[in-house]
Amino acid sequence: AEEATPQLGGTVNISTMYRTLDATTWDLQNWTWKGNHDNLQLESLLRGDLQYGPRGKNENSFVEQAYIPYNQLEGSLAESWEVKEDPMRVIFHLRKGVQWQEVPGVMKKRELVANDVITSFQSRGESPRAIPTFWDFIERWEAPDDHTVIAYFNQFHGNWPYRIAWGYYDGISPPEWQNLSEEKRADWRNAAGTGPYRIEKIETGRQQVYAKNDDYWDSVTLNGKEYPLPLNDKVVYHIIKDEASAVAALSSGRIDIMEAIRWQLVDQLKKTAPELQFRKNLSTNGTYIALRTDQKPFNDVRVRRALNIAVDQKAILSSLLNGEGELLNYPFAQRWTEFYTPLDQLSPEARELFEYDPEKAKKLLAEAGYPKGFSFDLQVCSCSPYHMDVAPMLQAYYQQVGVKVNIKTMEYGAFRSNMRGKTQAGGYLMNNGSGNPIQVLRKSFRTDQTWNASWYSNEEFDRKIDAAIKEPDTEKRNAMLKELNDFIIEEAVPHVWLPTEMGYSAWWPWVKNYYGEQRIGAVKPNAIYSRIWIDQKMKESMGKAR
Amino acid sequence: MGFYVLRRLLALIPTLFIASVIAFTVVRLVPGDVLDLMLSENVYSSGAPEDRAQLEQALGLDKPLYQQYLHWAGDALQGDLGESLWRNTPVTGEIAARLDVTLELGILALLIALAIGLPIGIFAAVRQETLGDHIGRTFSILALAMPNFWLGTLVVILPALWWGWSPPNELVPFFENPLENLKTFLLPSLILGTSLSAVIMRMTRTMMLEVLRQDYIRTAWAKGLRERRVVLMHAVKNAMIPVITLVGILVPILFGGTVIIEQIFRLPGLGQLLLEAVSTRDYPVITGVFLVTGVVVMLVNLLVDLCYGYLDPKVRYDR
Amino acid sequence: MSTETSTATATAAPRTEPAATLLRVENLHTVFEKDDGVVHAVNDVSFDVRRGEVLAIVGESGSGKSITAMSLLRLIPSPPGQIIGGRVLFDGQDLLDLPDDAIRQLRGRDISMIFQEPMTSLNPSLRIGRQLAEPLRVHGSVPKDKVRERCIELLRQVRIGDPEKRLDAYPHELSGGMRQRVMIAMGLACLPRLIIADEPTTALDVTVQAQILELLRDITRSSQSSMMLITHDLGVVARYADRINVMYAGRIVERGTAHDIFHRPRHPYTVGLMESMPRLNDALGNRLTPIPGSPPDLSDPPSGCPFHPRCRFAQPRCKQERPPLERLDEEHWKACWVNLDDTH
Amino acid sequence: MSLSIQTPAAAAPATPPRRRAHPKTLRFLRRLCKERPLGALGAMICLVLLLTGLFADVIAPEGFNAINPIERLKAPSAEHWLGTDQLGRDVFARIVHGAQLSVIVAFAATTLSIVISALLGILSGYFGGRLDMIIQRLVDGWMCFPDLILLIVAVAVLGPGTWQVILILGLLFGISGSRIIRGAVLSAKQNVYVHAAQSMGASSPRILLKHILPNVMAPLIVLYTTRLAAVILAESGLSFLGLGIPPPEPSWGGMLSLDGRSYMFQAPWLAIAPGIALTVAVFGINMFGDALRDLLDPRMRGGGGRYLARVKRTIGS
Amino acid sequence: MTHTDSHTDVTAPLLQVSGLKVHFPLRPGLFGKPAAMVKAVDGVDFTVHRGETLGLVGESGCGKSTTGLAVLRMTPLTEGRIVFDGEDISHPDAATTKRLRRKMQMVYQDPFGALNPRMRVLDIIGEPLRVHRLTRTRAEYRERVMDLLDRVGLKAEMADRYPHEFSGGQRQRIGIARALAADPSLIICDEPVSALDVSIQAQVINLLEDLQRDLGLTYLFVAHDLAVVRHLCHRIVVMYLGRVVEVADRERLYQAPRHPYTQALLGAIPIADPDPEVQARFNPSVDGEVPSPIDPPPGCPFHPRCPHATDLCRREAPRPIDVEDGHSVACHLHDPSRAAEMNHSEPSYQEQARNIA
Ligand SMILES: Nc1ncnc2c1ncn2[C@@H]1O[C@H](COP(=O)(O)OP(=O)(O)OP(=O)(O)O)[C@@H](O)[C@H]1O
Ligand SMILES: Nc1ncnc2c1ncn2[C@@H]1O[C@H](COP(=O)(O)OP(=O)(O)OP(=O)(O)O)[C@@H](O)[C@H]1O
Ligand SMILES: [Mg+2]
Ligand SMILES: [Mg+2]
Repeated sequence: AEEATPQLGGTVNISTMYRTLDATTWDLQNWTWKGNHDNLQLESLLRGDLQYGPRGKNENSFVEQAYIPYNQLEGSLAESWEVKEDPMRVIFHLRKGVQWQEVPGVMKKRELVANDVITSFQSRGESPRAIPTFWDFIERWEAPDDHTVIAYFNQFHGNWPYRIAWGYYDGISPPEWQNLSEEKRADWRNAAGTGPYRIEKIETGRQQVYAKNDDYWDSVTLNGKEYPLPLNDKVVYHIIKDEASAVAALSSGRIDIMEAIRWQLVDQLKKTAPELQFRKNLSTNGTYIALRTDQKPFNDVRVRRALNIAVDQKAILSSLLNGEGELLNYPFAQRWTEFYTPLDQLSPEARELFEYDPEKAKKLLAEAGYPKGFSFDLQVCSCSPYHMDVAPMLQAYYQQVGVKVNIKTMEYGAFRSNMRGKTQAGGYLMNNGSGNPIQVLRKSFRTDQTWNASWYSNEEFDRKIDAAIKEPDTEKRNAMLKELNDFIIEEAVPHVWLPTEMGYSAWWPWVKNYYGEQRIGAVKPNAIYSRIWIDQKMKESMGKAR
Repeated sequence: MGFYVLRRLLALIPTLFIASVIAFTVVRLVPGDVLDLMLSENVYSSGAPEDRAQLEQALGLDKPLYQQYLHWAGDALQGDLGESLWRNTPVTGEIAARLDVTLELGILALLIALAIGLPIGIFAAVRQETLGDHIGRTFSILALAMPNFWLGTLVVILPALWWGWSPPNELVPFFENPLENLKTFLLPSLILGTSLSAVIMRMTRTMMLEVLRQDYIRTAWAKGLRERRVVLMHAVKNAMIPVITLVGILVPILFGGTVIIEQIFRLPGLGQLLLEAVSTRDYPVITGVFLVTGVVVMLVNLLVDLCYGYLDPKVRYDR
Repeated sequence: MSTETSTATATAAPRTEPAATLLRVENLHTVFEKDDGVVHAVNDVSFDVRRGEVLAIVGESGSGKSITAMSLLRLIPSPPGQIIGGRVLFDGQDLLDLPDDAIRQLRGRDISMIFQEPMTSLNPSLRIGRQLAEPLRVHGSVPKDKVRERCIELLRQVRIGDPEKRLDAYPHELSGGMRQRVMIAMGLACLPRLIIADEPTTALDVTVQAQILELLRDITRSSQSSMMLITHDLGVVARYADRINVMYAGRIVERGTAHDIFHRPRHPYTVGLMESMPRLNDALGNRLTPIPGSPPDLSDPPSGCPFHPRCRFAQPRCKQERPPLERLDEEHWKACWVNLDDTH
Repeated sequence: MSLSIQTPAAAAPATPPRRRAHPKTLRFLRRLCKERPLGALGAMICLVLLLTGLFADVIAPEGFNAINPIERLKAPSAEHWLGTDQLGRDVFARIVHGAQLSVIVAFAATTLSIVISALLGILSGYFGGRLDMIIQRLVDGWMCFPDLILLIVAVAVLGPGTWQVILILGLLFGISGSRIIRGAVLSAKQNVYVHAAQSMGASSPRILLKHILPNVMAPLIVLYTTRLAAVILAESGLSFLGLGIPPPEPSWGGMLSLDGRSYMFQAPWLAIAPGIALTVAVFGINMFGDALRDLLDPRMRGGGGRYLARVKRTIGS
Repeated sequence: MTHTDSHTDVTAPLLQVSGLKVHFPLRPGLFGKPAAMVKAVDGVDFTVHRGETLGLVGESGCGKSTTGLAVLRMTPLTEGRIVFDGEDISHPDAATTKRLRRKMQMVYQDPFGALNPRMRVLDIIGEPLRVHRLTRTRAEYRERVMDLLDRVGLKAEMADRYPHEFSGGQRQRIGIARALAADPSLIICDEPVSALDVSIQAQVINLLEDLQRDLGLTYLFVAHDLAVVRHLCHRIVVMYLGRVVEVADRERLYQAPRHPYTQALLGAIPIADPDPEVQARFNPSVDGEVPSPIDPPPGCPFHPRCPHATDLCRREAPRPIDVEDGHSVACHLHDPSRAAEMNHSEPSYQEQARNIA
């Protein structure tokens, strides 16, 4: 509110949290999550309400990958929505006057109608690369009129808003685009949507340029005055593989916003560019060693416990991470206050796991039949500096309890494709995005899921998670999920939990109307970026305008 | 001459064939299957064998390797290197979009390397075992000993720390604004060129020493020529032949160097494409990059051979 | 090696007919430094070349003939070579004292050199015409526009057919004999006063050798220049030389007119050379009479007379003292303690 | 024996006296110091590197992985000459043990590459014909591909790790080096004494072993030294791309590109120390290799061909 | 095996070469078809009798060495037949080759290149013994080598030295000793003295003569120095551009050379005597350069340089004609059947022959 009058126009140069990655695909039919962050031309039915974030009530930092509390949602393409039972259904009332962008050779400008939404979901569901079962809870879609879309459920699904209204795979594309050949859909020039930007230029490996959509429906009120969005003319994503180069680009002002900075670099940056504004967030990932619970020696929970106890997590946090991190951020993230059980509220057995006690660990190992210890391979991805650093420390800790660790570094592709592959080792040091409560429990611990790197399998757990998902009552469902989370931590112990790192984002003071939000749920940062305006004068006065 | 070129081109066919087989198969030997990777990208997948098979078929990876090769080779002969497994975009297009950056970087680096290496090499040979020679050689070997990425990092980071300067965001095409374009490419190609110059310098020096010992140099002295003329007119041209060969050998090294330099200087070249493709196991892209670099190397070597004709009159084309 | 004795020979140098002397070499001493010692390739050599004569230097391989020649023009590769003493007086100027630029101007203009190896002495990557024109251009002997004309004339002079075309040829397109003729043409280009021909025909066949040497002699004769002919082929020397220097182990051991050397050799080495040579008019079935032993190591030459280990006339004195080059008669000199008469 | 020559060999003093004053190696060292001072410096560096590698455990007995989080990222001091890294490990100790690793990797990979080069080069060069044709076409095809690119793919195939890196670098450099050996073999084959051996019916293995191999030794040695340096550099390049030798093994390349770059601002010494070590080692090996080439190559003997001939007079002026 | 009874017949020639052709491909073409052929040896016939020295002379590049190598079976034949000791060795099998490698030995021109600088003299000379396993014990081996050293006039203590410690003449002796080691019956000497000084050359020539006398060796002596050849060889084959132009025993060849090329060769030898009347005999009668064996002229190979050349010579290559017993010439001038076509009345060879004598 205290902001000066916005200056419209200008370019926002961003190094996003995915700064090293190009868009994997422009064809959302391919179902890769990475495409989403880049598709600023796409919108979905709902989105998070930024007013709950730092610019308003400050209840949500809006850095989460796939989690928005239900009450913090607002309409996007749908102006409003209703959840009805008998039959179970959700009714979306589409916003009127939303226009599809004109894309030469693909489509003319026209209004978005209900059928567009339905075909978007249907064709995506029919793609050969579609994820089986993802939309199985939907029985059918219906469009009673041009501005109403009804999704009939055959069964309640606790994660429905994420799955159909604001998640990774819910960007609404026009039928004209859907009907293109695969090859044409892959071409960014043909990308079409309703979003605040259209794609102007893609130079893979260097930058993605998004230009303002003049017909965008949304607006923002600043200082009591309403401005059509977006406030800027262009958003440029810079693809920078090398960290040093990215930091250099930021400190020279060639980049206005850098969304992911390792804490190690912050001190120097503060010195070099004292005007930079920083925001610190706990990473949205959990860090842990997935232990193969299906194999010896880790099929014995005592061994898994011993391996937790043998590591001084607090020491790692205070030394290696210089205090820049938190213990226990997985499966549930600390930010999910309504789900998260803090350490001190967990059972003593669980709390014990976070207390360093090598003697106890040795005892446990001996009990499990490994008095002389054993050796195991630990697969580590060379892509993560934190992991590369922590691995030797873990090795040292385990040596003290007689367990020998062979560190196997792997390059990203080999590491990732090895997860649950034939050669996956006993220990697999990984980061895993926590997503949202339902998702994290399912993907990491339900039997046979790809991301269940510890090969954890427990029939009762499977049953309970399935039941929780189907539970329509929010209170009940939340309680069930919370219980499952605590069970995993206290009893299952499929992982060695490790501290989660802090991350920073930084921006120059001339970046206005921006508060360090990174994503509104499952990426889709267009609402954030379109609200930014650049104080050109300030930039000039700081000598960074070029 | 035309016939000679044609003959040389024909002679490239077996090499090309072997290169393409290597490019095609080596890549596919990489463990960390693209299917696993694709499936693992998706937190919802369950890794069921049917899903895997379906994806395998969708990507055309279910046929025997030799069939895949034949299919690919057939397309490749028509200039179609297939489509990226992830992006579905034509590999030819992806490479075309990146080739110019790498080529420009490479050519500039090579020019710089020659501009540094040749004079120093010649000088060091002519003044063998003098202070100048020692300094020249020390410099060149130091340049060789310094890892590229380290020098590159310093060059990127220090100006940013000291003067708040970093390489520009925009990559202006050369033909739009040569000056701006060169500004972007100057530093990276300088770093790359410096380390190459060391090799060129050493080769030049060695060859010059060899040539300076030849009888015809003695003849030139005996005619009463000035040192400048003896060196430049009589020695250099003869010393250049192996140096030119070296350029052919340097091209692959140059390509390797660009991988790292492109990364540090944010240049979207083939190296970056390759690294990314390797980490995502995008076989057609890897194969394509491989093949293109291979062909470029072969063509450069052909060019080198043609240069012989100019430098060495004994090489005749017409036979 | 000791250099004190050199003064003795220097004073003994001929003082007659100074006007006729074009080049006088006094006590020239050239060494090569190698890792296992110093090679005295040319050791205290003195001689002179008169105007209009053909002076031959003969001696076995490695006796220092080429190094002597190259020392005159200061073309010794350095390192490892070094001229460590002596004077080379050309028209009264000491070439070894001249500034670099002055000696450079002399090379090719006043003194030209034709080298041993026709195959390698021409620059393989430059056209014949260019190389031939070079001495003309650098020394400005001919106006620029006349250079080509003069080159053609030179080639014609050395009897290369179709000279206009040959100017554009590269050396590898010519046969060895032609290349050697180009070398000669190059040597003659600036009408030098002294031509040093260092084994100009060793690489060639007798038939071609004959062509070239005849040519060379005719040309020097007609242009009244002097020639230093270096060879170890006694047949060649006999035919072309006026006077002969016989070298052994970096020293001149005998000097005389062609007749003196061939018919009245006074040094045992010269005698040995003559005897060991198979001749076309020898009686068939005779054994040859070789010089026993092998040439000395120049980095560690024998004491006294360098030839004494192989000399069948060697006396005790030869082992200790090195004989100076002494005059026997007007033109005949020898460095030997032993007196050989005609019949030896 | 009824040879009627006056035993020319009796003229013993005339034959070059045998010089056995110094053994060959000593003479060589003297030449190295005198003629190639920089090469001697390089040899010194190589020696230091080798000794450091051999006695790493003596020089830095605490080992390369003595983790001490309390002492992390300490600047160089009397206690930690080169400071400590992010895990509190002594950088000096890691450099010393890194030398060991570098020495192992460099020597192993280079040895492997030389064996491959020699094998391919000799097979191809000596036997020639169709075998040569086939090998050369394969080498051609192989050499089309930039080293680093092959490395990246190869490491992806085998995964990073000390032995993998050795294997890959060895193979890679081995194949391209075979050209040089082949060239040397081809020229050694030209030697008349090889012909002589063939004409007296010597078997191929004998000829290869007795006549060809010794000739190829000089280029092999030179190749060896230059490849040593190249291997060390290549490993660092791989490390930069995250494909090098995995932690906690302290490879210089890894220290430089991982720890060094990660903590570039906080602890610049983490990058400076291995950077200098790497540069100096590569520099030294190269210098030594250069000098070796000059000294071993008979054509290089006897200095340059500068016909500048400035007269240096010691007498007579 | 084609062993005939002739190998016991000492009067039969030791070596018979007929129609020998050796062509080398010049730069192989793309599809294995050579772009051009170097006709190094293009039809050569001669015989070598036991115990004699046959000289092979001619200009550089005329195919002398190649002929030697072909006889030694070190280079494949393009055409022709070689019979050695009564056995056809044109296409020898492995066993025959092995035997040949003992029976024929070679002495090389370059005394510096022919000895492996990294081997001791003992091992150099002993190599044939090793290869053919001719000695059983180390002592026997050493003794054999000492014998050989002695035979070529070197001292026993030299056995442990390396070649670089020897002078050119001594090295040539080592080379000869090596050739003798396996007890051969034919030694091919490829210009064994051309690289040596006159003073050393004489030593080696004497040695070769002595060895022949003592051991009954047969030499095929390749050289270009006609004076040396005259001294050493019993019979002489003159080659030009891959062909034999004249064969005669030495008296006749030097007294009365018939072929214009032989005459030119003899006339161009510089005579080591400055006396004007001796020098008057010097008569280099030909001009021009030797043509290339890649593209030999049609007809008689010598016709472009021959002062007597006629149209016939340009058209048709002459066949060897026996002008006297054991003296044959390949020249139309001497072919009575072609006399009509040669319009030269009087060949000048007689006059020249007189000059030289
Ligand atoms: N670059 C050099 N380094 C060392 N020694 C050399 C060098 N050049 C010549 N010599 C030595 O100098 C001596 C004389 O050599 P020079 O070339 O003058 O002999 P030459 O009489 O011309 O012999 P040839 O008839 O073989 O040409 C030789 O013993 C040789 O070893
Ligand atoms: N291996 C080969 N490949 C191609 N050409 C060859 C080969 N060997 C010899 N020649 C050519 O064959 C011709 C005859 O060669 P050869 O060595 O037999 O001559 P030569 O009479 O011995 O000569 P020289 O007197 O120079 O030794 C030459 O033109 C030579 O270039
Ligand atoms: Mg000489
Ligand atoms: Mg020969």
